[in-house]
Amino acid sequence: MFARRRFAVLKDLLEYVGIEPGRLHFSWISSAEAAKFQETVLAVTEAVKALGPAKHMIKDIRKVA
Amino acid sequence: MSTTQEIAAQIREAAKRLLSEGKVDCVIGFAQGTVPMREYPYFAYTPEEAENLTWSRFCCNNLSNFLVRRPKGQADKVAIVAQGCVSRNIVGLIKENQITREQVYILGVASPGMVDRNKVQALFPLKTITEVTEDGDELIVKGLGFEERVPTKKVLRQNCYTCVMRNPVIKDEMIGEESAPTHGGNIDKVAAPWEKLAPEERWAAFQETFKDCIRCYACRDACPLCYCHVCFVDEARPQWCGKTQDEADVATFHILRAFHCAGRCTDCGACESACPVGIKMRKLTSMIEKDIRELYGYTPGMDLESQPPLSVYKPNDPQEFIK
Amino acid sequence: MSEKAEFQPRIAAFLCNWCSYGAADLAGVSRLQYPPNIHVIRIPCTGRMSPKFILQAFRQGIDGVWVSG
Amino acid sequence: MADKILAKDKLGEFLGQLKKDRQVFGPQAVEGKAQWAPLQAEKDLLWEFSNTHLSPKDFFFPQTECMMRFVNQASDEQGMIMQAEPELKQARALVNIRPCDAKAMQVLDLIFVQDQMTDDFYWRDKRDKTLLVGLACNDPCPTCFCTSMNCGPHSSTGLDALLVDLGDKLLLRTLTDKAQALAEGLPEAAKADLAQAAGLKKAAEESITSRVGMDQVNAREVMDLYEAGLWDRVQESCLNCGTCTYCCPTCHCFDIQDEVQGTIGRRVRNWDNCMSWLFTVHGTGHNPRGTKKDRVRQRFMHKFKYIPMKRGGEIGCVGCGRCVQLCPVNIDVRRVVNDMNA
Repeated sequence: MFARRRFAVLKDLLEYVGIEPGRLHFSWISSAEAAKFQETVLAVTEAVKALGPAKHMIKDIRKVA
Repeated sequence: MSTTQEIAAQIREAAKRLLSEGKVDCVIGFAQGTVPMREYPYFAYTPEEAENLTWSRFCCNNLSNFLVRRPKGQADKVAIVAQGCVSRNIVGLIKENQITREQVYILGVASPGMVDRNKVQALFPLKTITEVTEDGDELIVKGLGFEERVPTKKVLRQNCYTCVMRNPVIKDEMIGEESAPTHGGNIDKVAAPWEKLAPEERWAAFQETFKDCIRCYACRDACPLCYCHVCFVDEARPQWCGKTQDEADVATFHILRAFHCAGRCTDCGACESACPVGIKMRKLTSMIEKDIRELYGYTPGMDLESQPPLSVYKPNDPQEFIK
Repeated sequence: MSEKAEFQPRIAAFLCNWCSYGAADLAGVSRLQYPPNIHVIRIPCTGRMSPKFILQAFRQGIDGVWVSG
Repeated sequence: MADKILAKDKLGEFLGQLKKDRQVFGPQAVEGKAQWAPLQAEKDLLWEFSNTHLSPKDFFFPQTECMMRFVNQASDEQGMIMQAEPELKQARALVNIRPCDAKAMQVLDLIFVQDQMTDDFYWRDKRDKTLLVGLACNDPCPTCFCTSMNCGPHSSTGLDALLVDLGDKLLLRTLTDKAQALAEGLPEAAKADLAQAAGLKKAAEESITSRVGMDQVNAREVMDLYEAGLWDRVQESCLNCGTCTYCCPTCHCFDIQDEVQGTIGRRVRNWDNCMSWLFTVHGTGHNPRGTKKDRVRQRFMHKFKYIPMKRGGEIGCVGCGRCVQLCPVNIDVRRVVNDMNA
């Protein structure tokens, strides 16, 4: 419940700086909801797949500094 | 409305009185700096030292910062000169149990709105400014080979235009009279400037804003919210934020610093005033505070009673983003 | 097959020990199939979740982050 | 050593000659500030400016510098063998560097390249391949105090050549063999030109009114200065940020880290500063410079006491005044040194 407020702000902040909305997902799934778990994995994977590989925030040490 | 010079004289009188009566051990205020437009935090321990105190539109540091950073221990009683934002930060520090109300004596001042030295310098590109003085509603800017008058209203710090509380919210004594609470600007209209951009343009705008960052952490160290003994950038095991100039490292620092101020930032502008390369980090913090206002209806530091927004919850908090 | 369709994202899934992690376990014993793109990280509670974890995941090149309580 | 005259309309040729086998950088107006940038056109080069906003030390000592790379896998043939980063490929020239910044590079030479055992390859490589063409200051700022710091507005230490703006033309003074070729074909300076340059030098030196005394700092014992009461006042307003050290041309502390991602890794060095709590903290958690006061004191003691003692009177400060201008709480180095000198 406290975390919910933190996540709300963080998600808005990351979207604000340009991380695509579909890269970050939150869900509530109880330990009895195996079906919801399966659905959510599918949904998350599809959303991220549609966006393609991550472009921002990547620390790449191969780059010449 | 008193001029800042008159306020300065009254601050000196009050400081001398408090120190000679032994009511406080130290008065934290400003003294005149050695370069134009840079008054510096000054600690007066004796009535004689109190003579050095001043007040002007160039007092850009947030003095409440020094309440938690004082090395002498926090037991002794100090008086502090506080305008609206500083008093709001004192409220925040009390709520976060960093200081107690009893150990600070607040000399409240109505904020005249502080001058952004970068804006003044930008009016005279590449020129050397040698002296800036206040004259009513104008600044007299002298430099090598020029002297000009600039209306103060044009060169205030961006956060001062949209100030929501110029008067101290808590005080033990008021210096001068209270002013109108706001400067007239509406923070919600200018906060979060990148929200207007398309999502794919935002990262470039973010990078452009922070491209000059030299990782000196002046923004963090000038901020009264950043009192952690070990900041996350200094944590080594595990290391959350690399020390390089890689854009991911710079971005990590600024995103997390802004996030740590969520629901606490009073928009005092000390971070932007401290930055040696003129980065506008309020583009991040203003978005978070706007978000907090919209989601939880909270403005930090306005009173001693309300609970910090990220330390409480309501069962019906917004959660559309959660599947 | 186009290149886009072949892209297999890597997703960090931060799952609460008591809720979603249990659901994942139940999904397993129930023989429910789901894509193998998620890398599960068990956390003791969603309250343990820190923004640092999310940023760290992105810094290490992850394509998506999923936090589930 | 030669004194030549460079007509201002010949400047293009002069820069063209520099550009032939070098990448040329110069101070330019970027976002209203004088900043170092690659020089594209002659007109971009600044002549009327006090000094660049930040120091040019990062040309030789970048804020982040990869030193070597490795494969973090013992089974790999190249596993755990450090591969040095390549040297600087192209020679460079910095035009219109101020004499104080050039002096700073000479001071840093003493620290980075001392003897066989202390020979910083990364620094030396970049220094050897860079030509410094200075521009004498005719209008110093109020925050300059170079004349008190073994330097001056027309100082030539550390430079390969010095330009003096004589109004309608430039005086080119070559100082090292590297710069000899630049002077070829240029007319000799007349006596009147040299006299004018000397006059400008005198006027510039006299216009620097900030004076800092070092005689008592040199005379006092280390422990006497170390335990002096002044540090209690100096540290009060300090924020312990790194602004002063990062804008400083002579601050040179760094931190070396290994960054590893999966099977690859690199060793990088980054600027670090004595104001940071992390700078001296030990693995045990003990911190020999545990308080703000310790850290503030270190910066001034290092520059004005330890370096002069160890390096035969050289000072770890050149009086450029950047920290005076940029310190968020106006800790004025001139005032601190004068207090130390009391």
